[in-house]
Amino acid sequence: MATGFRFFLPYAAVDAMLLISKGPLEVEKIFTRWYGAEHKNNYGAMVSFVGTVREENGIEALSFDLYRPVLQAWFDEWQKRLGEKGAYLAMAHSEGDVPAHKSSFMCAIFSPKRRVALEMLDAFVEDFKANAPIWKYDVVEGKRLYAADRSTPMAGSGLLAGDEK
Amino acid sequence: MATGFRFFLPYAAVDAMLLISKGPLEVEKIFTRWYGAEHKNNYGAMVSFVGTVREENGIEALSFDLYRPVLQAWFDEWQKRLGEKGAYLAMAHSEGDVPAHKSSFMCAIFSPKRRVALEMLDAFVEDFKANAPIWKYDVVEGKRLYAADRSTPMAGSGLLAGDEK
Amino acid sequence: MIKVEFLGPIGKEPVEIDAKTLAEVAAALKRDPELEKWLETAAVAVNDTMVDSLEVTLKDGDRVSLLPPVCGG
Amino acid sequence: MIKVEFLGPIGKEPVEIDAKTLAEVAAALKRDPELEKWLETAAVAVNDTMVDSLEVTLKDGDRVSLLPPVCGG
Repeated sequence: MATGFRFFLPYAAVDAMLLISKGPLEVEKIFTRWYGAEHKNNYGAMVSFVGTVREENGIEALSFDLYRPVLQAWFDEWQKRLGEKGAYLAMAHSEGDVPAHKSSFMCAIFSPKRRVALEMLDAFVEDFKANAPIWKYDVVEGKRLYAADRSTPMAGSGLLAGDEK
Repeated sequence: MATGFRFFLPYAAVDAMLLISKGPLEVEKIFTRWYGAEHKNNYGAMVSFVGTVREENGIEALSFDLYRPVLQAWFDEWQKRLGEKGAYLAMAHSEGDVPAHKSSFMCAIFSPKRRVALEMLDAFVEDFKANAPIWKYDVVEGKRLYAADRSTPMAGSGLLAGDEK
Repeated sequence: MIKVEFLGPIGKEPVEIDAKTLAEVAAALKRDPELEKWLETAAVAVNDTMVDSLEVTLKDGDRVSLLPPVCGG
Repeated sequence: MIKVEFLGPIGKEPVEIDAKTLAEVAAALKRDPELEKWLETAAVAVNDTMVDSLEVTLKDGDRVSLLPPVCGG
Protein backbone atom coordinates (compact mmCIF):
# COMPACT_ATOMS: atom_id res chain seq x y z
CA MET A 1 0.00 0.00 0.00
CA ALA A 2 2.79 2.39 0.85
CA THR A 3 4.17 2.20 -2.67
CA GLY A 4 0.71 2.57 -4.13
CA PHE A 5 -0.13 5.94 -2.65
CA ARG A 6 3.22 7.55 -2.56
CA PHE A 7 2.71 9.88 -5.52
CA PHE A 8 -0.60 11.27 -4.38
CA LEU A 9 -0.19 12.53 -0.82
CA PRO A 10 -0.19 16.34 -1.11
CA TYR A 11 1.71 17.12 2.10
CA ALA A 12 2.31 14.97 5.10
CA ALA A 13 4.53 14.88 8.12
CA VAL A 14 5.57 11.28 8.68
CA ASP A 15 7.00 12.27 12.05
CA ALA A 16 7.35 15.57 13.85
CA MET A 17 11.03 15.67 12.88
CA LEU A 18 10.89 13.82 9.56
CA LEU A 19 8.92 15.89 7.11
CA ILE A 20 7.99 14.64 3.63
CA SER A 21 6.71 17.37 1.37
CA LYS A 22 5.10 17.14 -2.06
CA GLY A 23 7.26 19.26 -4.37
CA PRO A 24 9.88 21.83 -3.28
CA LEU A 25 10.59 22.46 0.39
CA GLU A 26 9.63 25.76 1.96
CA VAL A 27 13.15 26.12 3.29
CA GLU A 28 12.80 29.40 5.19
CA LYS A 29 9.63 28.26 7.00
CA ILE A 30 11.08 24.89 7.92
CA PHE A 31 14.34 26.43 9.14
CA THR A 32 12.43 28.97 11.22
CA ARG A 33 10.30 26.27 12.79
CA TRP A 34 13.27 24.06 13.60
CA TYR A 35 15.31 26.94 14.98
CA GLY A 36 12.40 28.10 17.12
CA ALA A 37 11.42 24.70 18.42
CA GLU A 38 14.80 23.26 19.17
CA HIS A 39 17.05 26.18 19.78
CA LYS A 40 15.21 27.11 22.95
CA ASN A 41 16.18 23.75 24.47
CA ASN A 42 19.60 24.94 25.57
CA TYR A 43 21.35 23.46 22.56
CA GLY A 44 24.42 25.59 21.89
CA ALA A 45 24.94 24.48 18.29
CA MET A 46 22.61 24.02 15.34
CA VAL A 47 24.10 22.88 12.06
CA SER A 48 22.09 22.44 8.92
CA PHE A 49 22.35 21.32 5.31
CA VAL A 50 20.15 22.44 2.42
CA GLY A 51 20.30 20.68 -0.96
CA THR A 52 19.08 22.63 -3.98
CA VAL A 53 18.47 21.38 -7.51
CA ARG A 54 21.19 22.68 -9.83
CA GLU A 55 20.45 23.80 -13.35
CA GLU A 56 22.68 21.64 -15.54
CA ASN A 57 22.57 19.29 -18.51
CA GLY A 58 19.23 20.63 -19.69
CA ILE A 59 17.37 19.22 -16.71
CA GLU A 60 14.02 20.93 -16.04
CA ALA A 61 13.58 19.38 -12.63
CA LEU A 62 14.52 16.45 -10.48
CA SER A 63 11.87 14.08 -9.24
CA PHE A 64 11.92 11.80 -6.22
CA ASP A 65 10.31 8.58 -5.08
CA LEU A 66 10.76 7.52 -1.51
CA TYR A 67 9.75 4.54 0.56
CA ARG A 68 8.41 5.80 3.82
CA PRO A 69 8.50 2.77 6.14
CA VAL A 70 12.21 2.10 5.60
CA LEU A 71 12.99 5.82 5.52
CA GLN A 72 11.31 6.25 8.89
CA ALA A 73 13.19 3.28 10.37
CA TRP A 74 16.50 4.61 9.03
CA PHE A 75 15.70 8.07 10.43
CA ASP A 76 14.68 6.68 13.83
CA GLU A 77 17.97 4.79 14.03
CA TRP A 78 19.88 8.02 13.43
CA GLN A 79 17.73 9.88 15.95
CA LYS A 80 18.63 7.22 18.53
CA ARG A 81 22.34 7.35 17.64
CA LEU A 82 22.35 11.14 18.00
CA GLY A 83 20.34 10.98 21.20
CA GLU A 84 23.12 8.92 22.76
CA LYS A 85 25.43 11.89 22.10
CA GLY A 86 22.95 14.39 23.53
CA ALA A 87 22.04 15.63 20.05
CA TYR A 88 18.81 15.87 18.08
CA LEU A 89 17.95 15.50 14.38
CA ALA A 90 15.42 17.02 12.00
CA MET A 91 15.02 16.29 8.29
CA ALA A 92 12.77 17.24 5.39
CA HIS A 93 12.66 15.80 1.88
CA SER A 94 10.61 16.33 -1.24
CA GLU A 95 8.51 13.77 -3.04
CA GLY A 96 7.70 14.25 -6.73
CA ASP A 97 9.07 17.08 -8.87
CA VAL A 98 11.43 19.83 -7.73
CA PRO A 99 12.45 22.40 -10.37
CA ALA A 100 15.94 23.86 -10.72
CA HIS A 101 16.93 26.35 -7.98
CA LYS A 102 14.37 24.91 -5.55
CA SER A 103 15.36 22.73 -2.62
CA SER A 104 14.56 19.06 -2.12
CA PHE A 105 16.45 18.14 1.04
CA MET A 106 17.30 19.75 4.33
CA CYS A 107 18.40 18.51 7.70
CA ALA A 108 19.56 19.99 10.97
CA ILE A 109 21.38 18.67 14.01
CA PHE A 110 21.10 20.31 17.42
CA SER A 111 23.69 19.66 20.09
CA PRO A 112 25.05 21.19 23.26
CA LYS A 113 28.54 20.95 21.72
CA ARG A 114 29.76 22.03 18.32
CA ARG A 115 32.09 19.06 17.69
CA VAL A 116 29.23 16.55 17.90
CA ALA A 117 27.06 18.71 15.62
CA LEU A 118 29.73 19.19 12.96
CA GLU A 119 30.90 15.58 12.89
CA MET A 120 27.41 14.14 12.91
CA LEU A 121 26.17 16.45 10.13
CA ASP A 122 28.88 15.11 7.86
CA ALA A 123 28.25 11.49 8.85
CA PHE A 124 24.48 11.86 8.56
CA VAL A 125 24.51 13.48 5.13
CA GLU A 126 26.91 10.86 3.76
CA ASP A 127 24.80 8.01 5.14
CA PHE A 128 21.71 9.73 3.79
CA LYS A 129 23.26 9.65 0.31
CA ALA A 130 24.16 5.97 0.67
CA ASN A 131 21.24 4.48 2.56
CA ALA A 132 18.11 6.62 2.65
CA PRO A 133 15.52 4.84 0.44
CA ILE A 134 14.99 7.70 -2.00
CA TRP A 135 15.24 7.48 -5.80
CA LYS A 136 16.12 10.38 -8.06
CA TYR A 137 14.97 11.00 -11.63
CA ASP A 138 15.93 13.68 -14.12
CA VAL A 139 12.90 15.30 -15.68
CA VAL A 140 13.73 15.93 -19.35
CA GLU A 141 11.05 16.88 -21.86
CA GLY A 142 8.46 15.87 -19.31
CA LYS A 143 9.87 12.35 -18.87
CA ARG A 144 11.31 10.86 -15.67
CA LEU A 145 14.71 9.23 -16.25
CA TYR A 146 16.22 7.28 -13.33
CA ALA A 147 19.54 8.85 -12.28
CA ALA A 148 21.27 5.46 -12.28
CA ASP A 149 24.79 6.81 -12.72
CA ARG A 150 24.52 9.04 -9.63
CA SER A 151 22.87 6.37 -7.47
CA THR A 152 24.50 4.21 -4.80
CA PRO A 153 23.63 0.60 -3.95
CA MET A 154 22.44 0.46 -0.34
CA ALA A 155 24.24 -1.52 2.36
CA GLY A 156 23.47 -5.21 1.77
CA SER A 157 22.79 -4.78 -1.94
CA GLY A 158 23.09 -7.74 -4.28
CA LEU A 159 21.79 -10.16 -1.66
CA LEU A 160 19.34 -11.83 -4.01
CA ALA A 161 21.93 -12.26 -6.78
CA GLY A 162 24.24 -14.29 -4.54
CA ASP A 163 24.18 -18.01 -3.82
CA GLU A 164 23.24 -19.39 -0.46
CA LYS A 165 26.39 -19.65 1.66
CA MET B 1 39.71 54.41 16.42
CA ALA B 2 38.26 51.00 15.74
CA THR B 3 38.57 49.99 19.37
CA GLY B 4 37.20 53.33 20.50
CA PHE B 5 33.82 53.04 18.83
CA ARG B 6 33.28 49.34 18.97
CA PHE B 7 30.71 49.42 21.77
CA PHE B 8 28.59 52.14 20.29
CA LEU B 9 27.73 51.20 16.73
CA PRO B 10 24.09 50.10 16.83
CA TYR B 11 24.13 47.89 13.73
CA ALA B 12 26.57 47.75 10.91
CA ALA B 13 27.47 45.51 8.04
CA VAL B 14 31.25 45.50 7.76
CA ASP B 15 30.93 43.69 4.44
CA ALA B 16 28.02 42.30 2.50
CA MET B 17 28.84 38.81 3.73
CA LEU B 18 30.35 39.65 7.13
CA LEU B 19 27.65 41.09 9.32
CA ILE B 20 28.33 42.51 12.78
CA SER B 21 25.20 43.08 14.80
CA LYS B 22 24.73 44.88 18.11
CA GLY B 23 23.14 42.32 20.45
CA PRO B 24 21.50 39.03 19.42
CA LEU B 25 21.35 37.96 15.79
CA GLU B 26 18.02 37.88 13.96
CA VAL B 27 18.77 34.33 12.87
CA GLU B 28 15.66 33.65 10.79
CA LYS B 29 15.99 36.90 8.84
CA ILE B 30 19.69 36.42 8.19
CA PHE B 31 19.21 32.80 7.13
CA THR B 32 16.38 33.80 4.79
CA ARG B 33 18.48 36.53 3.22
CA TRP B 34 21.50 34.27 2.74
CA TYR B 35 19.42 31.43 1.36
CA GLY B 36 17.63 33.74 -1.04
CA ALA B 37 20.69 35.62 -2.21
CA GLU B 38 23.09 32.75 -2.68
CA HIS B 39 20.97 29.73 -3.26
CA LYS B 40 19.78 31.07 -6.59
CA ASN B 41 23.37 31.01 -7.87
CA ASN B 42 23.27 27.33 -8.81
CA TYR B 43 24.96 26.24 -5.59
CA GLY B 44 23.73 22.74 -4.81
CA ALA B 45 24.69 22.72 -1.16
CA MET B 46 24.27 25.23 1.66
CA VAL B 47 25.55 24.31 5.08
CA SER B 48 25.18 26.52 8.10
CA PHE B 49 26.07 26.78 11.75
CA VAL B 50 24.20 28.73 14.43
CA GLY B 51 25.68 29.27 17.89
CA THR B 52 23.27 30.02 20.72
CA VAL B 53 24.03 31.15 24.26
CA ARG B 54 23.39 28.31 26.69
CA GLU B 55 21.88 28.89 30.10
CA GLU B 56 24.40 27.49 32.56
CA ASN B 57 26.42 28.40 35.63
CA GLY B 58 24.10 31.28 36.49
CA ILE B 59 25.15 33.30 33.46
CA GLU B 60 22.62 35.98 32.45
CA ALA B 61 24.23 36.67 29.12
CA LEU B 62 27.45 36.50 27.19
CA SER B 63 29.05 39.64 25.89
CA PHE B 64 31.47 40.07 23.00
CA ASP B 65 34.18 42.47 21.93
CA LEU B 66 35.58 42.14 18.47
CA TYR B 67 38.29 43.83 16.48
CA ARG B 68 36.92 44.60 13.06
CA PRO B 69 40.02 45.25 10.92
CA VAL B 70 41.66 41.91 11.76
CA LEU B 71 38.31 40.10 11.71
CA GLN B 72 37.67 41.42 8.21
CA ALA B 73 41.13 40.38 7.00
CA TRP B 74 40.70 36.91 8.50
CA PHE B 75 37.25 36.61 6.90
CA ASP B 76 38.54 37.82 3.51
CA GLU B 77 41.28 35.19 3.64
CA TRP B 78 38.66 32.48 4.20
CA GLN B 79 36.47 33.88 1.44
CA LYS B 80 39.45 33.65 -0.91
CA ARG B 81 40.30 30.10 0.21
CA LEU B 82 36.70 28.99 -0.34
CA GLY B 83 36.53 30.80 -3.66
CA GLU B 84 39.38 28.64 -4.92
CA LYS B 85 37.15 25.63 -4.25
CA GLY B 86 34.15 27.22 -5.98
CA ALA B 87 32.46 27.91 -2.65
CA TYR B 88 31.21 31.04 -0.92
CA LEU B 89 31.06 32.17 2.72
CA ALA B 90 28.71 34.28 4.84
CA MET B 91 29.04 35.07 8.54
CA ALA B 92 27.30 37.10 11.22
CA HIS B 93 28.41 37.80 14.79
CA SER B 94 27.10 39.78 17.72
CA GLU B 95 28.85 42.62 19.50
CA GLY B 96 27.90 43.44 23.10
CA ASP B 97 25.43 41.45 25.18
CA VAL B 98 23.54 38.35 24.05
CA PRO B 99 21.18 36.78 26.62
CA ALA B 100 20.73 33.04 27.16
CA HIS B 101 18.80 31.25 24.36
CA LYS B 102 19.65 33.97 21.85
CA SER B 103 22.21 33.49 19.10
CA SER B 104 25.54 35.27 18.74
CA PHE B 105 27.16 33.54 15.76
CA MET B 106 26.08 32.10 12.47
CA CYS B 107 27.82 31.23 9.27
CA ALA B 108 26.97 29.52 6.00
CA ILE B 109 28.96 28.00 3.18
CA PHE B 110 27.54 27.62 -0.32
CA SER B 111 29.08 25.19 -2.77
CA PRO B 112 28.22 23.28 -5.92
CA LYS B 113 29.32 20.09 -4.13
CA ARG B 114 28.38 18.79 -0.72
CA ARG B 115 31.84 17.45 0.25
CA VAL B 116 33.45 20.88 -0.04
CA ALA B 117 30.62 22.46 1.95
CA LEU B 118 30.71 19.90 4.77
CA GLU B 119 34.49 19.82 5.12
CA MET B 120 34.89 23.57 4.92
CA LEU B 121 32.14 24.25 7.48
CA ASP B 122 34.02 22.14 10.01
CA ALA B 123 37.39 23.73 9.17
CA PHE B 124 35.96 27.25 9.18
CA VAL B 125 34.17 26.94 12.51
CA GLU B 126 37.26 25.47 14.18
CA ASP B 127 39.50 28.21 12.81
CA PHE B 128 36.89 30.76 13.84
CA LYS B 129 37.16 29.48 17.42
CA ALA B 130 40.95 29.64 17.30
CA ASN B 131 41.71 32.76 15.30
CA ALA B 132 38.78 35.14 14.88
CA PRO B 133 39.59 38.24 16.99
CA ILE B 134 36.55 38.06 19.25
CA TRP B 135 36.56 38.09 23.04
CA LYS B 136 33.88 36.56 25.21
CA TYR B 137 32.71 37.66 28.64
CA ASP B 138 30.24 36.12 31.05
CA VAL B 139 27.72 38.63 32.31
CA VAL B 140 27.08 37.85 35.98
CA GLU B 141 25.24 40.28 38.25
CA GLY B 142 25.68 42.92 35.59
CA LYS B 143 29.47 42.53 35.45
CA ARG B 144 31.53 41.40 32.44
CA LEU B 145 34.01 38.65 33.33
CA TYR B 146 36.50 37.62 30.62
CA ALA B 147 36.00 33.92 29.75
CA ALA B 148 39.73 33.24 30.04
CA ASP B 149 39.38 29.50 30.64
CA ARG B 150 37.41 28.97 27.41
CA SER B 151 39.64 31.19 25.29
CA THR B 152 42.35 30.09 22.86
CA PRO B 153 45.61 31.91 22.14
CA MET B 154 45.68 32.90 18.47
CA ALA B 155 48.26 31.59 16.02
CA GLY B 156 51.53 33.41 16.73
CA SER B 157 50.65 34.14 20.36
CA GLY B 158 53.41 34.82 22.88
CA LEU B 159 55.56 36.60 20.29
CA LEU B 160 56.32 39.58 22.55
CA ALA B 161 57.25 37.36 25.51
CA GLY B 162 60.01 35.62 23.55
CA ASP B 163 63.59 36.73 23.06
CA GLU B 164 64.90 37.84 19.71
CA LYS B 165 66.16 34.79 17.84
CA MET C 1 2.30 -16.74 -0.27
CA ILE C 2 5.02 -14.10 -0.12
CA LYS C 3 4.41 -10.73 -1.74
CA VAL C 4 7.44 -9.25 -3.51
CA GLU C 5 7.41 -5.55 -4.33
CA PHE C 6 9.80 -3.60 -6.53
CA LEU C 7 10.48 -0.10 -5.34
CA GLY C 8 11.40 3.12 -7.13
CA PRO C 9 12.75 2.82 -10.67
CA ILE C 10 12.34 -0.94 -11.02
CA GLY C 11 8.81 -0.09 -12.09
CA LYS C 12 7.40 -3.59 -11.92
CA GLU C 13 4.09 -4.65 -10.39
CA PRO C 14 4.26 -6.75 -7.19
CA VAL C 15 4.33 -10.54 -7.58
CA GLU C 16 3.32 -13.38 -5.26
CA ILE C 17 5.70 -16.25 -4.69
CA ASP C 18 5.41 -19.47 -2.73
CA ALA C 19 8.60 -19.52 -0.65
CA LYS C 20 9.79 -20.42 2.85
CA THR C 21 13.13 -18.58 2.82
CA LEU C 22 14.62 -15.57 1.14
CA ALA C 23 16.85 -17.99 -0.80
CA GLU C 24 13.75 -19.45 -2.42
CA VAL C 25 12.54 -15.94 -3.30
CA ALA C 26 15.95 -15.25 -4.88
CA ALA C 27 15.76 -18.46 -6.91
CA ALA C 28 12.29 -17.56 -8.20
CA LEU C 29 13.22 -13.99 -9.12
CA LYS C 30 16.35 -15.14 -10.98
CA ARG C 31 14.09 -16.78 -13.53
CA ASP C 32 12.88 -13.33 -14.63
CA PRO C 33 15.51 -11.93 -17.07
CA GLU C 34 14.24 -8.38 -16.71
CA LEU C 35 15.19 -8.51 -13.02
CA GLU C 36 18.77 -9.67 -13.53
CA LYS C 37 20.45 -6.26 -13.31
CA TRP C 38 18.27 -5.19 -10.40
CA LEU C 39 19.03 -8.26 -8.29
CA GLU C 40 22.73 -7.43 -8.44
CA THR C 41 22.28 -3.92 -7.07
CA ALA C 42 19.09 -4.01 -4.99
CA ALA C 43 19.04 -4.23 -1.22
CA VAL C 44 16.26 -6.19 0.47
CA ALA C 45 13.74 -5.56 3.22
CA VAL C 46 11.39 -8.10 4.78
CA ASN C 47 8.28 -6.48 6.24
CA ASP C 48 10.10 -3.13 5.97
CA THR C 49 13.15 -4.26 7.92
CA MET C 50 16.44 -4.38 5.99
CA VAL C 51 17.99 -7.85 5.89
CA ASP C 52 21.43 -9.14 4.95
CA SER C 53 21.07 -12.92 4.83
CA LEU C 54 19.37 -15.31 2.42
CA GLU C 55 18.65 -17.63 5.34
CA VAL C 56 15.84 -15.41 6.59
CA THR C 57 12.75 -17.61 6.96
CA LEU C 58 9.44 -16.35 5.66
CA LYS C 59 5.84 -17.06 6.60
CA ASP C 60 2.60 -16.67 4.72
CA GLY C 61 1.75 -12.99 4.18
CA ASP C 62 5.32 -11.71 4.56
CA ARG C 63 6.34 -8.92 2.28
CA VAL C 64 9.75 -8.71 0.55
CA SER C 65 10.85 -5.36 -0.92
CA LEU C 66 13.64 -4.76 -3.43
CA LEU C 67 15.34 -1.39 -2.99
CA PRO C 68 17.49 -0.38 -5.98
CA PRO C 69 20.44 2.07 -5.76
CA VAL C 70 19.44 5.32 -4.05
CA CYS C 71 20.18 9.00 -4.54
CA GLY C 72 18.36 11.30 -2.17
CA GLY C 73 19.08 14.98 -1.77
CA MET D 1 56.46 57.06 17.87
CA ILE D 2 54.73 53.70 17.77
CA LYS D 3 51.21 53.40 19.17
CA VAL D 4 50.53 50.19 21.07
CA GLU D 5 46.91 49.20 21.69
CA PHE D 6 45.58 46.49 23.96
CA LEU D 7 42.49 44.77 22.64
CA GLY D 8 39.57 43.06 24.33
CA PRO D 9 39.96 42.05 27.95
CA ILE D 10 43.45 43.53 28.46
CA GLY D 11 41.54 46.72 29.26
CA LYS D 12 44.52 49.07 29.15
CA GLU D 13 44.71 52.46 27.45
CA PRO D 14 46.99 52.70 24.40
CA VAL D 15 50.59 53.74 24.98
CA GLU D 16 53.19 55.39 22.74
CA ILE D 17 56.66 53.91 22.50
CA ASP D 18 59.79 55.00 20.69
CA ALA D 19 60.87 51.85 18.85
CA LYS D 20 62.33 50.80 15.51
CA THR D 21 61.51 47.07 15.65
CA LEU D 22 58.93 44.87 17.29
CA ALA D 23 61.71 43.52 19.49
CA GLU D 24 62.13 46.99 20.97
CA VAL D 25 58.37 47.20 21.58
CA ALA D 26 58.56 43.84 23.34
CA ALA D 27 61.44 45.04 25.53
CA ALA D 28 59.51 48.16 26.52
CA LEU D 29 56.29 46.29 27.31
CA LYS D 30 58.14 43.74 29.45
CA ARG D 31 58.90 46.52 31.90
CA ASP D 32 55.18 46.74 32.76
CA PRO D 33 54.42 43.95 35.31
CA GLU D 34 50.67 44.12 34.64
CA LEU D 35 51.31 43.06 31.03
CA GLU D 36 53.41 40.00 31.86
CA LYS D 37 50.62 37.41 31.59
CA TRP D 38 49.20 39.03 28.48
CA LEU D 39 52.51 39.07 26.59
CA GLU D 40 52.73 35.30 26.97
CA THR D 41 49.34 34.64 25.39
CA ALA D 42 48.68 37.61 23.10
CA ALA D 43 49.15 37.54 19.34
CA VAL D 44 50.36 40.67 17.58
CA ALA D 45 49.25 42.75 14.63
CA VAL D 46 51.14 45.64 13.03
CA ASN D 47 48.81 48.07 11.28
CA ASP D 48 46.09 45.40 11.50
CA THR D 49 48.17 42.67 9.83
CA MET D 50 49.07 39.69 12.00
CA VAL D 51 52.84 39.20 12.39
CA ASP D 52 54.97 36.33 13.63
CA SER D 53 58.47 37.76 13.93
CA LEU D 54 60.09 40.22 16.34
CA GLU D 55 62.32 41.40 13.50
CA VAL D 56 59.52 43.40 11.93
CA THR D 57 60.76 46.94 11.47
CA LEU D 58 58.54 49.86 12.46
CA LYS D 59 58.27 53.43 11.30
CA ASP D 60 56.85 56.52 12.92
CA GLY D 61 53.05 56.29 13.19
CA ASP D 62 52.86 52.49 13.01
CA ARG D 63 50.30 50.83 15.21
CA VAL D 64 50.96 47.61 17.17
CA SER D 65 47.95 45.68 18.54
CA LEU D 66 47.98 42.97 21.20
CA LEU D 67 45.26 40.35 20.71
CA PRO D 68 44.69 38.17 23.80
CA PRO D 69 43.18 34.64 23.64
CA VAL D 70 39.92 34.58 21.70
CA CYS D 71 36.58 32.88 22.05
CA GLY D 72 34.01 33.83 19.44
CA GLY D 73 30.72 32.08 18.91
